Amino acid sequence: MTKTSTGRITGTAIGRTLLQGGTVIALIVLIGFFFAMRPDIFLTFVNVKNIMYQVSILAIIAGAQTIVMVLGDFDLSVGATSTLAGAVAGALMIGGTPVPVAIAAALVVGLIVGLINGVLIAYLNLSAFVATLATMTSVIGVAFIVTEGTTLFNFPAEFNELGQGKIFNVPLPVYFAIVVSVLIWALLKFTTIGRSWHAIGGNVEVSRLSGVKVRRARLMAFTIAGVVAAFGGVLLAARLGSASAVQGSDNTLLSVAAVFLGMTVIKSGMSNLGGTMVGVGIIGVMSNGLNILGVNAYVQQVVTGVIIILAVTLSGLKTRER
Amino acid sequence: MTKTSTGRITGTAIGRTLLQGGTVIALIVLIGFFFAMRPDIFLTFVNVKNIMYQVSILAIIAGAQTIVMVLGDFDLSVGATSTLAGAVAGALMIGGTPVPVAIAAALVVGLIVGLINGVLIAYLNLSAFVATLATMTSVIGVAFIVTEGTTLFNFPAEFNELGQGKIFNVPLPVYFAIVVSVLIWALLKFTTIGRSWHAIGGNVEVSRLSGVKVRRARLMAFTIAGVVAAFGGVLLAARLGSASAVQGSDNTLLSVAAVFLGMTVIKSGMSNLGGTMVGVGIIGVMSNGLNILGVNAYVQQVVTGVIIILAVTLSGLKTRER
Amino acid sequence: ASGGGEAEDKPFKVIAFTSGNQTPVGAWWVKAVTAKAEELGWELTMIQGDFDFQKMNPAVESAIAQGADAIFDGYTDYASISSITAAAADAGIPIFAMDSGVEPTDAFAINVTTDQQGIVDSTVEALSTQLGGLKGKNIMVIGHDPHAGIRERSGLAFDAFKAAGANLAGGEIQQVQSPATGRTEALALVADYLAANPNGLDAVWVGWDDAALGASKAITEAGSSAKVTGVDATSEAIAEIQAEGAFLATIEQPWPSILETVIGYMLEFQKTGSLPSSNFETVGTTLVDKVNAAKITPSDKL
Amino acid sequence: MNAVTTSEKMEAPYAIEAHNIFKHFDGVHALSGVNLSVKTGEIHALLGENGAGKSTLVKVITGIYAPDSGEIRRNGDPVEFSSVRMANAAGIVALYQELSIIPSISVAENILLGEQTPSKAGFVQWSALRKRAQEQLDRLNQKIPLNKLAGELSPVQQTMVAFARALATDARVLILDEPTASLTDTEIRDLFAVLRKLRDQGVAIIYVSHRLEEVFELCDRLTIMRNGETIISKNVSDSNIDEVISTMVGRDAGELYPERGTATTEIALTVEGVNGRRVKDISFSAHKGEVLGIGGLAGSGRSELLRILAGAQKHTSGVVTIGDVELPGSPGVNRALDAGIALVPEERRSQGVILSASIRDNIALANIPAVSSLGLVSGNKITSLTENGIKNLQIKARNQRQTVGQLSGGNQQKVVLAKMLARKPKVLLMDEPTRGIDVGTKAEIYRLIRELAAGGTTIIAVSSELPELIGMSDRILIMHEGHISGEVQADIANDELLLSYCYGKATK
Ligand SMILES: Nc1ncnc2c1ncn2[C@@H]1O[C@H](COP(=O)(O)OP(=O)(O)OP(=O)(O)O)[C@@H](O)[C@H]1O
Ligand SMILES: Nc1ncnc2c1ncn2[C@@H]1O[C@H](COP(=O)(O)OP(=O)(O)OP(=O)(O)O)[C@@H](O)[C@H]1O
Ligand SMILES: O[C@@H]1[C@H](O)[C@H](O)CO[C@H]1O
Ligand SMILES: [Mg+2]
Ligand SMILES: [Mg+2]
Repeated sequence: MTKTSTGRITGTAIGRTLLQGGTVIALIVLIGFFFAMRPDIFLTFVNVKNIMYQVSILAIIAGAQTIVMVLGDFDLSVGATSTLAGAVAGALMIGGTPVPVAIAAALVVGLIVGLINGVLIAYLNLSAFVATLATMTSVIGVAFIVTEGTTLFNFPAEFNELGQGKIFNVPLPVYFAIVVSVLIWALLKFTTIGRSWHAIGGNVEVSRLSGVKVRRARLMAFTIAGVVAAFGGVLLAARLGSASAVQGSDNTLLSVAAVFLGMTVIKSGMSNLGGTMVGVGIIGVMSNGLNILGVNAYVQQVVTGVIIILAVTLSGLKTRER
Repeated sequence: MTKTSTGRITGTAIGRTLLQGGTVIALIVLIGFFFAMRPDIFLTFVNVKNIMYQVSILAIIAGAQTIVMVLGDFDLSVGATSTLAGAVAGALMIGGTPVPVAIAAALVVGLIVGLINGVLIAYLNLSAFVATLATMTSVIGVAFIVTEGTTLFNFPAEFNELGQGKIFNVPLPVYFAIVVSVLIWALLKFTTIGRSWHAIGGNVEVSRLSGVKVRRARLMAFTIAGVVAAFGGVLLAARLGSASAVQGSDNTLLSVAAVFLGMTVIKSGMSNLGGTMVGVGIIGVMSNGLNILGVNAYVQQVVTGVIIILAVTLSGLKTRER
Repeated sequence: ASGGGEAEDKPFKVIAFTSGNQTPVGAWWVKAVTAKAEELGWELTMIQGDFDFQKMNPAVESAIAQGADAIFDGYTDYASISSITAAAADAGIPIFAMDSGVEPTDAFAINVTTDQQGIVDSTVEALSTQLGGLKGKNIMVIGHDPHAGIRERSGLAFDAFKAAGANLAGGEIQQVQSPATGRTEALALVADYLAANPNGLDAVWVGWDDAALGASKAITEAGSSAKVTGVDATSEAIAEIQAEGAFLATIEQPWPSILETVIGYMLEFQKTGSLPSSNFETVGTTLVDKVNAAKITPSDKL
Repeated sequence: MNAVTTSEKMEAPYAIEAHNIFKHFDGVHALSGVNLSVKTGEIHALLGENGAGKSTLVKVITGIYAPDSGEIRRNGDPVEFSSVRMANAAGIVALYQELSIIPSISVAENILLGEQTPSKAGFVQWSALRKRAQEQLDRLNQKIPLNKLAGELSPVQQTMVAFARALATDARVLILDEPTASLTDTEIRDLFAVLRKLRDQGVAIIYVSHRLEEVFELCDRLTIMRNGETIISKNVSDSNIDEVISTMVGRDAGELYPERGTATTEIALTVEGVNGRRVKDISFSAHKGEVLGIGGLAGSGRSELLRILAGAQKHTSGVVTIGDVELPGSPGVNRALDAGIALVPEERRSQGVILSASIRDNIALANIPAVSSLGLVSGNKITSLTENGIKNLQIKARNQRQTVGQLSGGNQQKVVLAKMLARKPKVLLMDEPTRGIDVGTKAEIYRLIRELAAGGTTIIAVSSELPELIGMSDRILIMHEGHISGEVQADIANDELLLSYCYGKATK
């Protein structure tokens, strides 16, 4: 805690708040930039809806990641879990299982993967990185087996509706993302388990000595993350109307990036849902905006990395001076 | 000097050592298992050479990862850096640049990426995870641009020789891997910079307040990691006789897994070169052994995850009792 | 490794490898080759690479070092395996290949692949018919450069549209970064393009069906009337074509018959030791549209 | 290091001076015009209540914090250090209150970190390193294996290693911020011998401590701070403990230890034949309203015993009974808390508080049942619980949401107490409850302990300070190598007797 004195930045409360919210600013700057470039398009209802639709599933998976990152862990298996969940739901429906049962089964799969992660990390003391890297590998293998390496499709219409249906012309996944985010936010903020997660992320030993059931809490975090990721995977399958063993694999790293971007939003520097959503927003706006400007795919990738660095650096300015 | 002191380890010295060396045991068990299954093949000269050939480049990249993980950081860009380095060398050679110059340029590319990582992390205080995730993204974008998305090939024979040539019937990359490992091991063990990395990894604040040049040391670590990763990438290009923007991308996660596996080998639980090589060995033996047994590719993936978990759990037993 | 023409008592040793075993076609190939080898009494070493050349190449080369009569490459571009082709050349073992790159190379005794120009001709033709000519039409081409076949045909398609006087959306071939996320990437590409250019798209030509399915979804969702073509004839694409939505047509590549052809060359080599006269052969493909869709065997159901 | 002659000493400028230093943090004025002048060859005590600003001043001197205004002078010349390394280069080295060792590297390397590492052409000179490290340990009379990982040492040994590191720098100005807080008499004696030798060699030493007896034994001059200001600077020989205390507190401190006599005959806790990793065959019982002190040398197993009782560590055999609840071998802290046993641990920064969290969150953490229902936490309940804690313990903080890491050491300790007291435990275990706490606060804590006892709570408190042990307890147990080696009623206890038990010389 010998971080720093803010002593030398006096009298500039506004400036400070701005720096603190560097990531938020980065998002605003990005939006402003793309709006300036294409005022006719960028902030239109259609395009905003577009962006939200595109990031809705990432938002859900990043929500799952936020939970475990509050504890100071990682879950590298969220993407794989979501993939497997989609595949399981798909395979069951194709086999004739009713939609609700198939979805429930997919969520149970997420629960099981999460439980395995939790047991490995909380009770067998494996580092979260290795444990979830290993489950990721196995889970993708299982997804290949479930899909037999092909892309499953031809799901019942009511299933696809979950991913493609609209209310007030806004796609359902956007609503789902909002609901899941609010739930996770409330879980983190208002519940005892959420408090314990924060405490564990702050200092495991202190938490343990204060009577927090550290192992159980960690187990819960990974389990919930598994279920949430599975839900994201089910939505992805419904959104695409198909399920394969590879789809959604980019969500793992993107979710970690979103959480990291979001961690810079609050003073304590902890993983937080609001920040994560800002991070998801940055990722979504960036990709949509660059597409709209017609930037070459490879250049887009270069720019994406640079923007992430700029966003985080901007918000890091506050802690830099020592 | 994180060797063990014997002092209090009495009585069950053997049992404890065994547990401590759990990862080593996991490797031995794996070797034993595959040998038992295919005694005619598994431990033949040809196959052992094969395994070593297969993991030689991973070993080099995992060496780079070991360095930054000694400091408690990650480098998610090692794979991308190696890819870009290979691509740069390849593009230059195809453009007529002499082989040594092309290789030097590739190493400089690694140096630059490493420097950027180092500056972002050491001087701009970005978390290593975000910074290297971002550079990874940009660097792959650059690799796509350099290769124009294609696979470059038709390199000069003397270049390919570096990756495919043999001395005493053992491929050159195996020698390179051994030399690089020994160098990194010595760097970590005998030099002042190596020792300051260990100090920083143990406790940054204490190190800083005790006069360790934390920023400079961290910058050096990422820079060296960049160069080493680039060397791995050059070898990969020479080994395959080709370079593309996608090749070698799994080396990043595999290298982290190898280091993690290896961290369980020593008492202090820190990243260490010897342990990393055991980790690399586990990964190599596993993949080769499963191939030899003709295990279905999907099932292989499932089994791989399970074996990683078993290996780490085995070595984690010692720390579990609390 | 002295090639074919030897006594019948020693089994014919074949090393088969593919990097594409995680795709449905690749998985089919592994099974088909294994079954064929069984039937022909070959001694087969099958190596699957999961798109990881770092893992696959050494495995293949070490098999080569242990000796073989012939090598069979499925779906692996020769650019990625020059260490294998070099090793095979040194050992004097011929490589028989199918769909392993799109131009002739001395690295292979033979490479039988599909006629990329033919694929482009028939898809472009189908779009032209549907749209009533291509002149002034707005068309997006989506490709994926790391895949040699897709790169080749998307380049040809781009040229064909340009020649026909179409406007090419974005001015260049749009790239999908990773085949794993091809469908979602294409979906976002087209959706974003349509947001920026409502009614600005008449067609999307995509180099393979998985991504084409993402493009057709984006079109449907945006309420656009644009049409999409793909390549591969996956079951899903065929179903979409039959549903008569945005997905207009795809291409069936005759993998089973190509496999037969290559095996035929290998048997010839086994018997007589002679190699095919040309090292490159292309095979015609079939356009799959709503007319013949029902009769096509999907590539993932081979 | 040459000895400095007396005449030189007279004329020489001050080794280190702080002039009119101001420093504030987010509205807290930690330093408001502090002056400190330390000569070469003197040990200068820096005294003051918790939160007076001592540690902040130390950090300003060594370049960790930039002062808002004011000047630091070294040998009379103004200096501005922007990093610790610059201060080190000027011969100024500090041992900070909250820092110790690097657990994952060897003892020898811990002692010679950074620029101190002997090296040639970038390579560590191992034999020189070991030799120099051994020399430092020898100076401190410590027999610690050089190759051992520092993390495997006992807390005391770790502190000694940290000292050895400071000594190895050959500093001309050595600043020690509460060095003895976790030490017992033996180590303190060895340390003092070294410090006196350094002083005689002309080193200027700034010594921050709350142990006033030590100050009067060791130091030449003293400076007292209060609320970020310097109150007085004078020769130790011209002062006395009472004056120091009243100057620090700004009023008369009154009696340090309150009256005893709250113990009842009702048994609250029994421990029978408990064995742990290092504690052996422990049996005793404690009464309702009793203050039971536990003494012993470093590493004698006191902390482990408390941790076992608190459910934080498992015991391999034996029975712990609280009231009529028998706790199993590894109950877990939560279960022990529910049964009514709470622990205030010895290392507050790593075990007591989450430094990055607010006071509220820290207090809520140990009181989840009280501040929640049906799994939901109530902000209002946390507010009132925290308000009580801040009021009862007089925690000096801006508000409930202040980050605990920003509080002074003593106030952090109060947060730990507040959090556990809110559980209303039947048995309160306190491990070194006044470590790093100023006299005024110490008196408050003793009073509090007695109040709790009067209210029927049983207190079991570990302390390494014998006067404290005698002063606060009703009864004292002494541990030696994991056993209970002696038991005395506090009113008839004295230092000699307790020490002989500590060394295992007498038996029960
Ligand atoms: N980094 C910081 N941020 C905010 N406030 C701080 C910080 N460090 C110290 N303070 C405040 O400055 C004041 C002085 O604290 P300091 O640590 O110097 O006291 P101290 O005299 O060393 O006390 P103790 O004897 O308890 O160690 C306290 O009110 C403390 O809360
Ligand atoms: N020689 C040692 N080797 C390893 N660990 C030790 C040693 N001595 C003490 N420890 C550890 O330090 C901690 C404190 O020691 P313990 O509680 O047994 O003694 P104590 O009487 O409280 O002494 P202290 O004053 O050092 O806290 C314990 O967790 C113990 O495991
Ligand atoms: O288009 C085809 C298919 O994608 C197949 O899976 C591999 O080869 C390509 O040419
Ligand atoms: Mg202090
Ligand atoms: Mg203790």
